[in-house]
Amino acid sequence: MSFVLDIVTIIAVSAGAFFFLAGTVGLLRFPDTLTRLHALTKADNLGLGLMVLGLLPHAGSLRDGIKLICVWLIVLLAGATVSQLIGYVARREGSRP
Amino acid sequence: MTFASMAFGSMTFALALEIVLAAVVLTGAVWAIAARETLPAVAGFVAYGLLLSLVWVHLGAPDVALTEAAIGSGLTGALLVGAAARLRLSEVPMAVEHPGVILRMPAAVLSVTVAAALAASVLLLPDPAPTLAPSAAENAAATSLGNPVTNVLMAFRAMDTLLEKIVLLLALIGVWSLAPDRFWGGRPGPRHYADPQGVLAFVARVLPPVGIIVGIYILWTSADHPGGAFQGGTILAAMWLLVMMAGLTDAPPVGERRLRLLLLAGPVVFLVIGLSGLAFGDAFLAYPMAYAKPLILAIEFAMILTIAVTLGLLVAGPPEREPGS
Amino acid sequence: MSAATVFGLCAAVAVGLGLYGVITNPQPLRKVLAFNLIGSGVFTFFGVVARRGAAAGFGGDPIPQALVITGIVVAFSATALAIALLLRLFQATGSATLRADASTSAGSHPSKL
Amino acid sequence: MTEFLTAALGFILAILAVGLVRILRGPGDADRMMAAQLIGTSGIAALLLLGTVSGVPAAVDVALTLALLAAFTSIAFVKKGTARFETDAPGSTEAE
Repeated sequence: MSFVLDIVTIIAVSAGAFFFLAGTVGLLRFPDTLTRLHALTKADNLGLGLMVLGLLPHAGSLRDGIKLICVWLIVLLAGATVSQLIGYVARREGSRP
Repeated sequence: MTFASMAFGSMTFALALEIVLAAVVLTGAVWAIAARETLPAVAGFVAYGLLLSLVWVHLGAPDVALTEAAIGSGLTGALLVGAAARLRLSEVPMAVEHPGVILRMPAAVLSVTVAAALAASVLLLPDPAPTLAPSAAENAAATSLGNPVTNVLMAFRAMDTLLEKIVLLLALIGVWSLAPDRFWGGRPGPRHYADPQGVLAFVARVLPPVGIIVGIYILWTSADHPGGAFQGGTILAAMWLLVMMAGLTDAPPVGERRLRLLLLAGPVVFLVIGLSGLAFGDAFLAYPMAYAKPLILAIEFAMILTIAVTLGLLVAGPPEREPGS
Repeated sequence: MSAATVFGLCAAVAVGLGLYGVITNPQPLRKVLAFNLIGSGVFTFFGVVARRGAAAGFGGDPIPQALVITGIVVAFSATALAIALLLRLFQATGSATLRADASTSAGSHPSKL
Repeated sequence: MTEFLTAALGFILAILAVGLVRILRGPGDADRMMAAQLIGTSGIAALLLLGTVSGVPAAVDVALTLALLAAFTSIAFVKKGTARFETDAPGSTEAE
């Protein structure tokens, strides 16, 4: 059982790390602000979500597991809000390359 | 040491990680100093604080990590951002004032010397290290609290914590006293406006309930696990400021009686319990053994409200609008 | 070299950087920021001392840890006061410089500070 | 398993460093804010990994605090950093 859980952890954390990488590469390489914003949200939502999923088997108790999920939900909510506000800023700045 | 049980190979692995972490922390620090504009510098400082709380976790001090994450990075960051935004106008002529090599060279030499002296003292720290941990553990039974740091803050060194509370109040009085006479008693800061149907108003309605639960949880858990009134109070303050930023509520007039009472609640409860220690126990701030835990929790619950209000008002700044406007 | 040593050296560098920033940066707000950097370096130094004093089943000596928590809060109140002073200076003189000769440049009313 | 998580942690820290560089270079405010957002999220991920690696369960509590405060600070950044577009901050009405 612990072997299966370890596999889950490795796959999920690796996938999460991949999305973080993808988000960062997008942030550095994508041509304009709004597409960069699109790349960023992938790191935020999926990257952290997969990390949390991968760490769940290592949570010491049910309470710790619930807290882990709460962390993700808070980041999700904040990320969605801040992305919208950034989009507004980007529109005001004009889409600089 | 967490990694002591591992093989030598993993030991160097862990060391490599520590060096990477230290390097990233210092990147944030360099950039907080070197950035040309103030806002990016503040962003660097916030990132530095965030990374520093990782360092604190790694140093086995999650209580401090919580404080650094909440106050050192988050609230200080918000304070600096607000100030930077207001001072943006004055930034342009400032660039001219940049000091020349004549000032910079000695400053660099001095800084390097101080840093080298500190580094040397790190390397020369006595071995075995002096520690008060055993005596903190021996006396833990006196309060029946499981968290040694809460024990130190609320029982062994309670006087420090009481005085620190008073320092916070004095700082707030200092900030308020900077208001021009005609604004005295008025509301701090400008009134914020935002689209009531907008995304900011939405998040300011959804996030604070979660934050209030987390803040109280951080206080509640501090009896036996890392946490405390400061950390919890900071979260509450941040949520209050968020609601203000979204324009859903306004900062209270500083002359309001209810507000004054809230500001005094924590220190007064602390003082009353401390003085009753003088009457019923052995000394000022001595808790009777049987009631130590409930008394400490009572102080902490009174304190969390006071701390939240004080920190929020410190960020909001001095009154800037005439009373009744 | 242990974790404590690595972060101790890191703390020393942070203090040096902060000191350099306090001296060389002309903007008062940046000086406040740099001063906070010095403070956090000193706190980290305390954390290293606490870590080395790990005993009795604790991850570190709780006394320096508690001192640092108090320190962080006091540093915050000092920062808040400094920034309020700075903003008042800006309001009163129209500029936020510490140079003596510049204080009357764009003054609206040299207020009683 | 610890080695794997430590490696993942090192990787996330590297990403965070890249985000730092991005804020420094800009070019626009929006890019800086995005990088700050990325730093916040990857910092939280690093913290969760670190808590598991060094066996500090309270790291989750720190992550909760950080998530709330990061949300608050980013919103303050976006709102105050762009105060020149707004009308509610006296002293910040500079032209675009």
